[in-house]
Amino acid sequence: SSEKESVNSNHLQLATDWPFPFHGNPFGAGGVGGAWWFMYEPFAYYLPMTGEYIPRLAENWEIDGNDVKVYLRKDVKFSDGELFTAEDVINTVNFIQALWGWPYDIKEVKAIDSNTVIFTLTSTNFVHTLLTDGAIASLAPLHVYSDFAEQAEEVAKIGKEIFYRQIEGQEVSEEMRNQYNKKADELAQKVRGFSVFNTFGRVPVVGSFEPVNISQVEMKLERNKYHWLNSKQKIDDIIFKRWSSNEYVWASLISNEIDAAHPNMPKDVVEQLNNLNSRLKVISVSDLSDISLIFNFKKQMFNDLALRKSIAYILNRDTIRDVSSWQANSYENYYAYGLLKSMSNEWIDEANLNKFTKYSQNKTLAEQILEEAGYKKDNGIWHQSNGNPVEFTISVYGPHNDWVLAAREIVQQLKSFGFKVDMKLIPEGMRDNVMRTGDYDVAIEFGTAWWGYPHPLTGYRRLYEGDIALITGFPSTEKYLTPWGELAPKDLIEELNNNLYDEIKAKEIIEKLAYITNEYLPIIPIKEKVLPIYFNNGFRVQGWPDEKDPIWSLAPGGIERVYNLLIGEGILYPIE
Amino acid sequence: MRQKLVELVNVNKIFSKGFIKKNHKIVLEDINLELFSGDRLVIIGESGMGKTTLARIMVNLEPKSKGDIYWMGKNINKLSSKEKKELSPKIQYVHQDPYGSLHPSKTIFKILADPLKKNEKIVGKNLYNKTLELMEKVGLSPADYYLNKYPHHLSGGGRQRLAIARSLTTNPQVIVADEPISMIDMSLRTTIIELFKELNNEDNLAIVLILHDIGAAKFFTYEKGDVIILYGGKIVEKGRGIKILSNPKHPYTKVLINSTPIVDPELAKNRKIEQLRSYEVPIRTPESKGCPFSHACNQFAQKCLEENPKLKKIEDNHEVACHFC
Amino acid sequence: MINNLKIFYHNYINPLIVNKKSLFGLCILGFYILMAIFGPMLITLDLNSNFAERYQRPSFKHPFGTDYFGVDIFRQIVHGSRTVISLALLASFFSVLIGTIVGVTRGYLDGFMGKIIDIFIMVFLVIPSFPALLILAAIFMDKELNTIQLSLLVAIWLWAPLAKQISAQVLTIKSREFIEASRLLNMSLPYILFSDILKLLIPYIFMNFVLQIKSTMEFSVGLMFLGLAKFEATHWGVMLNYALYQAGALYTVKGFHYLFFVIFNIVLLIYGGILLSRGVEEVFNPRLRGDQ
Amino acid sequence: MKTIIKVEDLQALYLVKEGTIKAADGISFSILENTVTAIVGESASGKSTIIEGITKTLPPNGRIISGKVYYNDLEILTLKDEKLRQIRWKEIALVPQASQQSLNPTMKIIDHFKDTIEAHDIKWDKRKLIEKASEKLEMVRLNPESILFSYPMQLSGGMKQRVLIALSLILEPKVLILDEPTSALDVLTQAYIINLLKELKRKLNITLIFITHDIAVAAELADNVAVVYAGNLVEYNSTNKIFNNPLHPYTKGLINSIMAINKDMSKIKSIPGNSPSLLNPPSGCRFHPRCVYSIEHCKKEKPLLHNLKDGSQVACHLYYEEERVNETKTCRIS
Amino acid sequence: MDYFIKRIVYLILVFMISVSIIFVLVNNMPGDPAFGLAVSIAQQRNMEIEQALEIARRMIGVSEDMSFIEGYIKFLSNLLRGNFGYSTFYNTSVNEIIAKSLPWTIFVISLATLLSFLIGVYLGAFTAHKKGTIIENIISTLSSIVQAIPPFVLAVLILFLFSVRLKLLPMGGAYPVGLTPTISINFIFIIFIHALGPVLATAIPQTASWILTMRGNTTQVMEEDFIRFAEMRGLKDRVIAGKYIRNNAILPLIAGLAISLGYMLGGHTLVEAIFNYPGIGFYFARAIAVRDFSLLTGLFSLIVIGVVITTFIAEIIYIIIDPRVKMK
Ligand SMILES: Nc1ncnc2c1ncn2[C@@H]1O[C@H](COP(=O)(O)OP(=O)(O)OP(=O)(O)O)[C@@H](O)[C@H]1O
Ligand SMILES: Nc1ncnc2c1ncn2[C@@H]1O[C@H](COP(=O)(O)OP(=O)(O)OP(=O)(O)O)[C@@H](O)[C@H]1O
Ligand SMILES: [Mg+2]
Ligand SMILES: [Mg+2]
Ligand code: NI
Repeated sequence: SSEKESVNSNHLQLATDWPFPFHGNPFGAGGVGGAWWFMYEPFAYYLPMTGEYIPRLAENWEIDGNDVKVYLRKDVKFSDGELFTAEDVINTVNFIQALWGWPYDIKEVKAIDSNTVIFTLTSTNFVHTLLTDGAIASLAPLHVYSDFAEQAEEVAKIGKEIFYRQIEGQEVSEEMRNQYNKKADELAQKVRGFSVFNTFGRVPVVGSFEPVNISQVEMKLERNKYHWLNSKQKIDDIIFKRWSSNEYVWASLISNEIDAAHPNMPKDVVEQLNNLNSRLKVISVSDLSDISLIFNFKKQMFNDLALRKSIAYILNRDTIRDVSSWQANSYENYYAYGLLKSMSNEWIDEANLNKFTKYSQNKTLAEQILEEAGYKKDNGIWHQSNGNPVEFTISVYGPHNDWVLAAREIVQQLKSFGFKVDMKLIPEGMRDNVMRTGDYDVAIEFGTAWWGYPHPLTGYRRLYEGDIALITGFPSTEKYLTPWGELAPKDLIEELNNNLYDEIKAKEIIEKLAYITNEYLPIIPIKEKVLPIYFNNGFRVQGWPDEKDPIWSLAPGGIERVYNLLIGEGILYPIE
Repeated sequence: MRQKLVELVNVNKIFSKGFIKKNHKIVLEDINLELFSGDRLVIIGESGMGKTTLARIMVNLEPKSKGDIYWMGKNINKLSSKEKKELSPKIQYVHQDPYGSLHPSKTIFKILADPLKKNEKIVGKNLYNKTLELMEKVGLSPADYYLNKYPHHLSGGGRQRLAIARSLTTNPQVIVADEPISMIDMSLRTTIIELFKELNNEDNLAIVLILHDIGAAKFFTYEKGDVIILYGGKIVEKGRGIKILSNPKHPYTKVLINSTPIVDPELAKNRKIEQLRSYEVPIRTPESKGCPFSHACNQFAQKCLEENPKLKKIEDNHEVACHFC
Repeated sequence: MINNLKIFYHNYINPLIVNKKSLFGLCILGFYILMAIFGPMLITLDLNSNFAERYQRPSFKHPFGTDYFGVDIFRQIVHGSRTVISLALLASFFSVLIGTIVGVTRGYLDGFMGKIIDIFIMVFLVIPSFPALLILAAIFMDKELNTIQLSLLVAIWLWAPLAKQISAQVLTIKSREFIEASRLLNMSLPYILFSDILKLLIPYIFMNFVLQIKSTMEFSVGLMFLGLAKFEATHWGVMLNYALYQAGALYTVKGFHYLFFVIFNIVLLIYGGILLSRGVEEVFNPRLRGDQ
Repeated sequence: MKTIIKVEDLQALYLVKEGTIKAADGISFSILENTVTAIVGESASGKSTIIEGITKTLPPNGRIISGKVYYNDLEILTLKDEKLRQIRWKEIALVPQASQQSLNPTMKIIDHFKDTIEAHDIKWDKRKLIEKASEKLEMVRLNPESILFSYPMQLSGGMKQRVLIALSLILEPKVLILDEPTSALDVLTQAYIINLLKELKRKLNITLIFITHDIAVAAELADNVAVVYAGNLVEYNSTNKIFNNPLHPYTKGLINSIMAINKDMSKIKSIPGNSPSLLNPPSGCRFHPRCVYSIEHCKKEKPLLHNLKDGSQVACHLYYEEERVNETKTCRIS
Repeated sequence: MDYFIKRIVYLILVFMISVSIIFVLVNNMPGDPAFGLAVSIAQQRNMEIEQALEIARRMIGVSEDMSFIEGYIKFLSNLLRGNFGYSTFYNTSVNEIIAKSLPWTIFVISLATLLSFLIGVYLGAFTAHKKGTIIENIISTLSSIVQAIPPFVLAVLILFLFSVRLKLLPMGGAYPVGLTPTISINFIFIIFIHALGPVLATAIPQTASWILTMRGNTTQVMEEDFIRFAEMRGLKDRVIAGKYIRNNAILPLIAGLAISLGYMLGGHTLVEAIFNYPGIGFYFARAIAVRDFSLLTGLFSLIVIGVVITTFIAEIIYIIIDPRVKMK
């Protein structure tokens, strides 16, 4: 019976995970997970593939130094019919600054008129986030949160002041701190206890769908009749099932319980799914990230480039890809230069690339490298020059099944080469802890990830300054020999940051960074991760775009944005 | 020489539940008795009269509430632990239930040999011989056939013999047996009593038997020995066995003997068994007054309800606690 | 000595062989124990994946077929049996050991100390064992526990029911008359505890040991499953995890045998344990076999 | 008087791991209406087996191999289950030996009465039931008010025994069989029950069969005594004859070993030896290993129960010989 | 009465100690409660995890300055006032979470227990009466095998078979989101249908163990003297099998029934995760994963209370229904 019911009403069924209970207050209990993008809107969406910004709440914007002037769309209304104005934006910024202590990158926000806001930022680095973050524009409508608005403004102000003083190395008085803590706590207490559902009987949101019913396992959103795209939109409701496990999602896809999802799925399962449900289609788009082997440079052994190089030659990255996620972009017979394969052409010329070392499986070469570096094979096990065996563990975050499969394969390949390698699972919830305390030898991680600002800078930052650098401790301030002389990656990043908009200069720097990365291997990229997107075409809805459609490149870091776009533009529509 | 082995002076046993006097239950009241080497003593009473309690107090398995107990002239409350170790094996106890008092998964040899090893410090071949000897003594034959058997291979009588043999492993001077024949077959009861008689005659062991079978008591004390009749935790009659059992004085003893079946069908058919006014076992508390038997006695008087009669001598070797004797 | 062995055989071993259930259970367990001891020596294992040959049907070359990685399932089962069985046996052993010691002590101690031990036992009864085990495992996760430590960790959450039962048993045995007789015969406390009391408990303890194997199996599989025990690719729990979750064997027709043979072996091993314990129960529980 | 129960060549055995226990081996006797018959014998001699065989209530591993049992003219052993069920308790009531555990611990006494009458399709309303049950309980001198609504747990052993007797009287059966009704009881209670049974017999016109291993109890109560030894009926006679002139050597020994108070203590003497195992009973006469009169013939041939001229029945070769060679009789038995 | 007071004091003591042990254990768990939230923030906002972590910490207001002892005292005093704590991850009181989810869990496990108990008792008695027949053999072998299957495997099998392949059962959840809970036959039916998967997964192994215990008890009771006596009185087989055998054989199981309810509270985690069922087991798994310590201790305490209370109830029930115990 459920089949019929679902088919008759115009709805889309999806899966996501959310912390329940949610009181309609994004600053209070729970949350809505992936439904977020249907409820709240950023100023714009950004399509990495075309580099194009798709205006959402903002019709337009002007950047003037650190000032960003945003012209709001005029016909935007909350789902209760209230008009969306500059005041709502200001209130939202105050709220998130007061309650989350972020983003202090916004120094000031002012309304010029009801449809124009002007942001003063601390640096232009933040522009992209300002425009695309789902929280900054529409989270806290003034008419909903008016009771707390003043207090929030005050707290945000003090918070910012303290922050800037600290940055500038000024002293912050104890009194100020206490005052801040007291006021911030007071506000937090009040806001946390505030249930929008209870007070308003609904949750007025600016997005195209309003949540009407959220239980622990299912979440129902109804179309926002006041949304500016309402007339084009043909889908009435969205139902989210809880993504409790990948298997559950597989099962739901087969049984048409959900219309689209992006779980990792072994090849044979996919084949079988197609047998069981012929409507099921799969496309894969780049996840704008790669899976890599990262090293703990605090451990002496991995500071030896010869070892890292040999590992790069030992591994057959094709096999690893096949086993772990067959749709992924293979890196076998390819470089390890910190750029995503799918984006490579944009940043490095083919000719220059050919000068780089290509890593394809070559065990003889690996042996040769090791022997030259003083390693010896004894009883089938390689030993370092100090006599110790080459022995380490590969840690992998347990819940990600593709990572685990990759790790198993890597361990096996290294083992059969003659390294003593073991695998260690990091259980759910422990990844941060383990990685940050450096309690690992080698690990599987996202190497370069470009979801934020799709530019190689993001990736290199991660490697040499950001998350990965923090975990691995790769000496990025040291100088490395390159055809261009001795260079330190850290310096190059600085330079790149400064020449971001100078395309030619930037490419030059990127080439240098790529060279260092490829030659000195702070990480070994295994494969470019893809999002395998499965959808039931023609069961409840139809109109899914082609795999090549650039709209899919919006998927990494929030696939619901794609669905939102598709629904809003009427591309996705119910079957007759 | 007659050695005084066990003496009980004014022993009382009260089971107390909480502090309320009413809930205290007097199970034994002013028990006095002496036991010399070579004595035979039978304690008779019905269920719930305190026989087991008395026997257990005698062998110090249970503490008394009041009074004194002497073993070989020594107050058992003042024994040093060494003395206790020496004396207590001399006074052995045989349980009523030969099924429960033997370890079910030990061989007969082990049951006898372990305490022998411990108490007599015998080992090796001697141990084996001594075990056989004990078994022969209690009439468990062929002894070597049974050595590796388990208690459940024996009949009830056999088990009781084994329990007796086990109590002999410490070379005791006194054996207190709590209803040793009640769980065994009629036709075997005689043999067990005969065994006790033998032990008493041959080894000069003092034997205390607790019985409710009056015929068996009479048979046991036929040659010599005393009988104690317990009612409601009190000794109501005491003296030379054959005398009391043939010519009882206390109304309770009379009823008891009168109720015992006799093997003469002619007599039995016509005799009228005297019925008591009540068959309840009296519960005595510190507040109870009068003779414990008064509620059932057919010849009670006002005095019986008020005053608890003391044990008084009516002739040599015969004491009775009744206002009317 | 020989005599003792004979008696032991007669009392404990022979009845087990005579009873059909326990014999069958014994055979199963014996088979797996032999497999754990000698299997890895006799049968080699190449874990290198061969993706092209994945999910091969059972054949002469691969008795259980191949798995998602194209590795022989049978050989993995053989190699994994060592960890699985040693952990299960050790953990059962420890839990029975702790349970017996605490239970006997409790049974023999009256009064205040007894009450305290009671509470102690009860506490371990009311704390739900599996989640507690998860937490303990998480606490010790990075400590690289060896099999003995791991089995202790499992045993901690399993001994309490046994201790409770044993203490109740000791309490009744203690009041049995032959214990009193032993005391009257001047026998020492150790004699009473170990010869008199424990002797009667042995079948019971043995029965529990076998019964525990089931729980410890489940626990150890669960631990690996959740990545909380040292990762071993051939551990049956890990294989099950791979089959069920990583490789989705349930969802493909091709991979069904992968899942099936892993589950089959787990179930058969536990089933063997259950059968043996049933048999032991029938053989040694006088109530079930009548008083012969 | 008329024969109410007639047993012919009853053979029953138990299946055990080690083999078969021949617990009733060719038992034949008949019981007259309104008499009291005692079955005596030592423990494990097969007394219970005989009466359970007669009533077809052997435990699951018990088997009746052969024999016929007539109740009046009805052959019991070949009756259909349902028919048999209807006879049970209504015509023949058997109060079992282990009476301490014979009541359902989770049911009140009154419910036992209720179940019993309902089983025999008697429709009494509650008042009538209580009235009837009280009547029977008073007969055994129990206080109905407190007993009827208590659980078996709350009763002492003697009380339970009496409850069972009361229960057995509720349908006023023709034949009442009691398995060791007094052996677990005190002297006074035992005397009381004996008295009670005597009265019952007088008042109720009932045929009573009871088992005891205390031959003295038989003397008190029975008209006839059947002596059982190792699965065989060795002597069946009137009580007077049994006690005054026991025929079978075992009966003699039994009477001599009784420690009754009215006996000459110096004459009390136990029977030597042990009772045989019924798994492999001795050949020929089962008593021969313990018998002082045993002759070679006893080892070989099993003596059958034989009617003597005076109506006594005995199974002993000595009396066979008597029939055959009349003169030897007096000198052999003294 | 005395007995009850003693028992209650005893159980309270047990509860306090257990809860304390749990508190210590949980608070020694490695991990950062803010991490789980940080991951989702990082994903939503395209930001580095480091930054997300800071936001997450602020959002859930983790204050690290409370000492262990202070925390413990606060926890205990809260607990005694019926306050199970404040979930850092869900940003709400644990009581609210419990109120929302416990009913579902109780619903499923009671249903499963009831179902398995009834079937188990029936089949157990049945097999005992049919001793030695093929049916008995099949049932008991099957029960043994079912017991040997790890419960999570069973759960996945049921989900795949009944929901995915046969489409007989809905795909998890408690009821479809479109429905507003009403008290109508239809809705109750839907609730039952949705609960069926988890109920089956829980009930099947349970049934097997009830069958086996019931069979053992029945066999034992059948050998009791009072059964033979009932036969001797000519009672009908039906009456004997019911009032005499069954009633006495069930008695020891009743205590186990309440206790097993208590224990299942703790063991339901995996099943709920697999069936996507909104019970507390779901939160339990989540709480461990995201290191929500206070939620974890809160749920643990709840389970311990559940076990303690059911133990107590079991004792009382036992006293009420078994006259033998009442007398003592
Ligand atoms: N531990 C105890 N607590 C309370 N009362 C007890 C205890 N032990 C025995 N009694 C009571 O003491 C009285 C005497 O008991 P005892 O066992 O000595 O009697 P007995 O004459 O040996 O009886 P039986 O013939 O039944 O063995 C009984 O009323 C009994 O209920
Ligand atoms: N259910 C049974 N299974 C096996 N053997 C049995 C069973 N019941 C009785 N026996 C054996 O059958 C023989 C006769 O037993 P029965 O109970 O008839 O003797 P009894 O004369 O009534 O003994 P008691 O005086 O002890 O009641 C004994 O050897 C006994 O061990
Ligand atoms: Mg006694
Ligand atoms: Mg009998
Ligand atoms: Ni439906």
